[in-house]
Amino acid sequence: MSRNSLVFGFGLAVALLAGWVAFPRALYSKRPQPVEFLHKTHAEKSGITDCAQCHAFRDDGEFAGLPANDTCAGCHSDHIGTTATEATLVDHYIKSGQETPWLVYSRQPANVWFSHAIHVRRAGLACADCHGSYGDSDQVRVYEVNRISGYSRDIWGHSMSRLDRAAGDGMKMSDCEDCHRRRGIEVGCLGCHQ
Amino acid sequence: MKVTRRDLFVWGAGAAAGMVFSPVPWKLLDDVSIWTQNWPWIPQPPHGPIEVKQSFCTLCPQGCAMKVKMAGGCPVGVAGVSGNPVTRGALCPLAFGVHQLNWHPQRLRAVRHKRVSSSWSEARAAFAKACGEGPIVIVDGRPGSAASSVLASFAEEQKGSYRVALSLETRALLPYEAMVSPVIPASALGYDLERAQTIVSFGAPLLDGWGIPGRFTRLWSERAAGMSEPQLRLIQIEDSLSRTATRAWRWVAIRPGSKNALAAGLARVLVEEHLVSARGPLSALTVSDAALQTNLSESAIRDLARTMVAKPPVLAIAGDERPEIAALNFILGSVGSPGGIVRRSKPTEKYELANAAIPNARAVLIDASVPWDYAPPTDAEIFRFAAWDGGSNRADWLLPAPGFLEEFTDVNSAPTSAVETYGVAPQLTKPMFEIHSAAQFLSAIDSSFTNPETIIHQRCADLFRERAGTVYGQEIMPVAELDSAQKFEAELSKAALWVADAPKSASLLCELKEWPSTSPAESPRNWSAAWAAAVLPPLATKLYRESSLREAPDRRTA
Amino acid sequence: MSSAVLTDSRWIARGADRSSFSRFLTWLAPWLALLALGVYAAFVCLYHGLNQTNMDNRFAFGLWIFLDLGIIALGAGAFFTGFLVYILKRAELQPILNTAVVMGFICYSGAVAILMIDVGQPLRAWFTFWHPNTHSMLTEVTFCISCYLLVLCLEYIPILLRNRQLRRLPSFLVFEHQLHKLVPVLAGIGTFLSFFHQGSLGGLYGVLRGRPFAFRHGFFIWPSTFFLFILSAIATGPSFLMLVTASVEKVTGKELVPQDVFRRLGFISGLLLAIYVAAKSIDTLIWLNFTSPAEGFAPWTYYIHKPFGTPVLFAEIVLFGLLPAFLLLYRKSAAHRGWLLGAATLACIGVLINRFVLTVQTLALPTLPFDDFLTYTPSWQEVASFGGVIAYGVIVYSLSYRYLPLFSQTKGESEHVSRG
Amino acid sequence: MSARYGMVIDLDRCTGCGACMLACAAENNVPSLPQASARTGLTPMLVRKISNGGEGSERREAFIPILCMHCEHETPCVHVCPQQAVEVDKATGIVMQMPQRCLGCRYCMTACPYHARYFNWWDPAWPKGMEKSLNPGVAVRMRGVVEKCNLCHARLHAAKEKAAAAGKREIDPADYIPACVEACPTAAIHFGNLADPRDPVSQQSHSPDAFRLLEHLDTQPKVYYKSKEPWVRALSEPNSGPSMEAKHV
Amino acid sequence: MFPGVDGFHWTAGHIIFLSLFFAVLLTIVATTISALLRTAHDFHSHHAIDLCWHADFDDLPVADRRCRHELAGRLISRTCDNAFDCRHCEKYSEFAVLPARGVAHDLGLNYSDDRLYHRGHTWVHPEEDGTVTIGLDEFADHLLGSPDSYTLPEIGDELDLNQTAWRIKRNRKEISVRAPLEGTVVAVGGPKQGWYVKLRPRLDLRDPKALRHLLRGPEVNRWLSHEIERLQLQLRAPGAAPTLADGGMLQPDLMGAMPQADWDTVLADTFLEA
Repeated sequence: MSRNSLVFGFGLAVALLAGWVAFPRALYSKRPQPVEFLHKTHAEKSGITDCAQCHAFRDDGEFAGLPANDTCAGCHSDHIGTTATEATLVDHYIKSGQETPWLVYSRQPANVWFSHAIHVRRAGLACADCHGSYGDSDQVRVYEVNRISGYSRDIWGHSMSRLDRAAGDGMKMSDCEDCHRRRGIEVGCLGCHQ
Repeated sequence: MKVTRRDLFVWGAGAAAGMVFSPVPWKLLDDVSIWTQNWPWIPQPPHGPIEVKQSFCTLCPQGCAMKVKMAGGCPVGVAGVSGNPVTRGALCPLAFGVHQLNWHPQRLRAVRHKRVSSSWSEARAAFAKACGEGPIVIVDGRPGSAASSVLASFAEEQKGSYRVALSLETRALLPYEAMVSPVIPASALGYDLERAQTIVSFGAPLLDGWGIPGRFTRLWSERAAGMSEPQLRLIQIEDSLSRTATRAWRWVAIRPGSKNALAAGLARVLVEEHLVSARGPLSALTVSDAALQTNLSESAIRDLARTMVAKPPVLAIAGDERPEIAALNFILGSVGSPGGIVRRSKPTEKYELANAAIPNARAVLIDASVPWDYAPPTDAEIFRFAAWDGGSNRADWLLPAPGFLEEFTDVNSAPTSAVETYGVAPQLTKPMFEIHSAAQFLSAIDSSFTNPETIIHQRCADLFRERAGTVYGQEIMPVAELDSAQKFEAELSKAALWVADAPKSASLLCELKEWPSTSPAESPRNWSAAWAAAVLPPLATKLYRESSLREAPDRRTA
Repeated sequence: MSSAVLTDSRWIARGADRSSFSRFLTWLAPWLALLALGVYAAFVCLYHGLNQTNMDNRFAFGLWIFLDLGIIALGAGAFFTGFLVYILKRAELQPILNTAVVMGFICYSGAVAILMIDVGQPLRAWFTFWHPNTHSMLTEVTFCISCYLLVLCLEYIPILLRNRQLRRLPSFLVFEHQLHKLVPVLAGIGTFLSFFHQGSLGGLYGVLRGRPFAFRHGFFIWPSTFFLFILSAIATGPSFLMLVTASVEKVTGKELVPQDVFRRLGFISGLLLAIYVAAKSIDTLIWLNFTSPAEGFAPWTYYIHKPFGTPVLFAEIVLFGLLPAFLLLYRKSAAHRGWLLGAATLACIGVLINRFVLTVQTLALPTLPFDDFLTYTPSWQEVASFGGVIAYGVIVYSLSYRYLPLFSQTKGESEHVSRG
Repeated sequence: MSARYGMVIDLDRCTGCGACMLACAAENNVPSLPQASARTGLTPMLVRKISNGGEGSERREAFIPILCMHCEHETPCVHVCPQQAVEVDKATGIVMQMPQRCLGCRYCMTACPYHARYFNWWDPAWPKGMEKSLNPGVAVRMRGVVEKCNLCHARLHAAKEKAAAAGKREIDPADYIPACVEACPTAAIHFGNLADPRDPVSQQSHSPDAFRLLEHLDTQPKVYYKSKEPWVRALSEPNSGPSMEAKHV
Repeated sequence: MFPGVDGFHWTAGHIIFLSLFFAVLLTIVATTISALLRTAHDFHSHHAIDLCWHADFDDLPVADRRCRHELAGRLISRTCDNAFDCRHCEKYSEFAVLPARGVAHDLGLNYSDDRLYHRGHTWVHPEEDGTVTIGLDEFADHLLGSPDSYTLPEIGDELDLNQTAWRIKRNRKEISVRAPLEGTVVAVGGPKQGWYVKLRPRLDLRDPKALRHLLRGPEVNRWLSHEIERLQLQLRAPGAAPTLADGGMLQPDLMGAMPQADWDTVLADTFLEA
């Protein structure tokens, strides 16, 4: 009987280990950003403190998301420094007129409709409420993509169980719903899906 | 220690129990279902900022104004321009799918010589050689445009001929050319629909995109639809219950092929019963003859004649070239009077028609504005410009022309319009392949020709100089109030429409010597056949197939 | 020696007289071929999507739904026999209990397999559990059928573990023993679940306000078809069980259950069928005279479309309802095996007609005034995948019959004494 | 205040041109699959021809656009969906179909008496490159799910965003007009808020010429039709279609 | 499904529906887990072995379940209803006082009176040191001839009554020989010494009941003649009259001599396999 318990326990342990440790590594593949962009350096050197200075709204209220290369070209029209990533940015993207193919951590699928205008302008949410604080990050975060669904890992969040996730970690539908429920906002499916 | 089968069993049970408490099954379940929501083979719409721009549809001679939604540099949606005084926000159904046409599988991507890939330089060389060897014929579908003047002057230069393939609506106006003096070409005539109170249509598909889609439908829906005593009486004379007949105030069902007889009968009643003041030659046909031929009773014809004139002005419209109907209009006094056939623009030259025989030509160049199903009556070498390959028609050289919104061009008055208009269709999308319009092709052969852009610029300057008419853009501005020619041209480049002032006098001198004896056989044609594009938008093909609303046009079902 | 290798006698229960292995394989071969075809058809449907079927936007439900409803109705014998034996303590039905469980297992697992092909997004089917719409009859059906399939698996396990080789593993045998003792609990749960999902399958159509041909008023949230489906299922379930057993007897040439079990089943089936026919007739009359006119329809216009005219109504209620009920109850015909089985066949056809009428005819009839009456012909993929399910059923049953103690008390195997 | 968006379609003005169908398909990224037929196609907006059943010159025909009726009461499709892929939006009254939630059981299609629901029998596909011409506001549906008219909710989203950007709570009604309404060349389709008594559409819905299809089923569709012709108005009555009797008796 | 998940509503219908669903699911899961726990408990309390044997015994043909007292001729006919467990049989003492009327006749097999026999064709020989030797009887030897392999228990293994004591392979058929007595293996004999297993019995052999379940004396003869009779029936050619190959005597290595016979059934019946 004790041998059975041991063997059973061994099986249990192997499965738990595989599930909690090996599985997440196998499920997500890591991809490098095309250019190593550091929020902190840019904030310090340029004195930008407001996210909206680069991540701006268009005139019609649509959120423009990541700044286009035109914005980068303001300073990086030619090499500043000698780093490899600088060379990539300037030679490969800015000079060739090709937009930098940034990997967007918070990219939602096509069926989601999310209006930054409603959340930021009307409801007054801060960027960090959903995105976490990026402004002072001094290293490039690894972009992890789910091999099955193709989603960025930020959507599920970094906690595998999602039970102990920090605020701003996770952008699944249930996260939107939680926030809406807390604020007593009811939008229905139509509110967020297209 | 020996591993027994039992151990494996127990181990498996433990592993299974462990799996339940690991994220594996649950996360996989979730991810796999998310995968089904984002299958990688499902196309994704484009990203990018959305802009709404304006232009004109150049796929048929009507030149309707359209708003084009652009995303990431591609047109992603089309809508009518409500401020446009001609279309009044309406478009034909096909227009709602035109933004997909440029990717149509039958899009011409490269020059083809006898169905084999070739190059522009070879095509130019071949055409230059043909020009040197004999007379050439150039066929145009939208006469009067800037590009047309390049085509016409090239033909003149080469001692060849310039011919036009007229739209059905304009061809219906051809019989009036012989009636009015001084001679006014059919392309300078129009219908004053807005002021007509009774419209008698002899099989013209008035509610089916006839004339300018939107012009008549809007008029009808405001003044005739669903009213028991409409302000505009639409009487449809047709052998079958067509879409227009369905919706008309009165549908007069006659025997196929008896429209001329009915027109003659009606004219006789009108004159004999003194229902009209005009007197004119009548057909030899008696009312009872007409009744016999049309399968209507004699009294029905008389009733119809009385109903027609009960609410003047009356305008008879033919669906095709039909001198009898022109004669009837003459009897009714509708030629050159308000609510009738009116002169739209200054008299210009008469065009040589494309369907006349083309003898002794060395080569025929067909512009992309000519409907695909036009086949020149010749065995000369054919250079055909087209954006799409329509399949069956003979062409020695197939030359890829600009597709939807890929060309900067100008748009003249639509065929049935009662007023003169002018618009400039800006190029909104970059061409995806090496494409040239016929005018560009000819300019490349002989660079002495002014290019269409300069001609458009010139025309804008000319129009501004006259200080007449009104510009319909974001706002309505009389030309007289504009500061400069540059401002005028800038407005037009944003697809504003210039509309001439209404002619002061509509009257025309006209005369009918004798009742026309015969007229060409009826040519039942689908309205979409007037379209210049060789293929239909895929969504229109879908409409044809998936709804019972329309029968698929025979050659365009692919 | 080679003949000794090609034998499966080690797996066959001691003393059971079974045909030779090669003969058994010959019997299985065509069914395996049909199963393979069915699996291929199912694969084609899953891989390419439901465009492989001839269903369309009007005929959104086709052959599969009709047959699903049919086999689930016929599979009702499983829960009903369990109910009779364990809850009502009708011990005389014990001999067919195992075969009833296997039949139920086959019908339900087959139906669920077909449903998984029939839905457009099987990988998302679990959403029903996570985001259930409790107003939907289909939610109830999904929940009950999945639970009941679980119950049937659990009921099947003791039978499976009695296989001669499997029972040699002591843990299996003991588990079988312990599970067997708890089977009455499962039978109770099964009865509860079946009651609801058989009803909900009827409710599925009865609630369709937009389909006046199927719409019925009822009790509380349940339309009358809810109760009619339960009644018709428990009325024909025993008949189907009888037919299956008789066919197995015919194929194997053995008498597997005592004749009085047949008579008992026939009587139960007949009695319930009579009640059902009465209820169905009342329901039809109410629908014709009240429900449908109140919705603004002249009900007889539904019967003007050939071939779904009034003969179908007559066939459903009289020919395949009243007649078999009479034959099953009338002492002289019930005493005769041929009449008994004939009547059972009629009853089973009757329930299939009922399911057909409620699915296919309902969809074929126009609802909008300018609609057309539509027909539909299943594609080979639909027919083949269903054929695959039939083959699956035959194979599972054949394997169960050969290797498991399905009929424990039989004359031919009289040495064998069940432990009861 | 929550809106009740609805339509009044003037059948006397409908010429059956099909512009609404095309505009709808283009707006909603409906694929034009060559395999699809009249029975397996995807036409969230479908214009159908109706007749009075007469022959010869007695014959009258009209056209009737059929779209999701956005039933207000006991919405048939909402109640049957097993996993809440269909809901009536509280704020707008729009009956919403969620393709991402749908499992493709098609129960809602059998429940809908108007046949206004469509199944994606095929994977959506466009000729190479044509996906660039898709409307970015509308997600392409995958095969195996049901879809229908959602009253161009992408346009509602755009209107909402525009309002939010301007700091407003309520959208400007002029910003939210479904594609079919916008496309109709005869302005036969009127769109508005039925809950607002000042809205012309709400007023038209009470006109004596207005009727709804299968009104007796008491699903209270929010799509009204309007005609002066009695034979067209008779469509509101069940089993009334003369065409049906003409065809099948 | 759960509060907080999209679609959950605190309505009566929802609560009733989900409660019922979870009640059903819990019952099903509880039933399964309960069966599993009871199984584990049975193993823990050594009850499992009894259960297995009882299950096997219940599936034995009636002819194989004759009461030993019938074999001894004390009764006309009686089927054992106590799984051959004479040690706990209430009727044993009632019948054992009756005189045995069995006829001993020679079956050509070597069965000695100092050995006790189990119905699974093993013999038990109590040794003077308190251990017992167990081995395969003559009947079984004759059937099996020279087996391909033996799998004997290891020294120190615990054997349980009626459970597998050792396994034999012959012609790809595996035979489990049931242990006639419970105890600890103290020695095994290989091919040289003759196949045997020596046990230290779990019970005190001085207790007269300890070996009461084994057949002895005239019972053995009647039992064996029944066994031979059954074998005759099983080995006959289909349709032929009952006979033995050598006219009544068991031929050695029957399995080798008649490979085409239905040995699965024969072996199962011989070694009391269910």
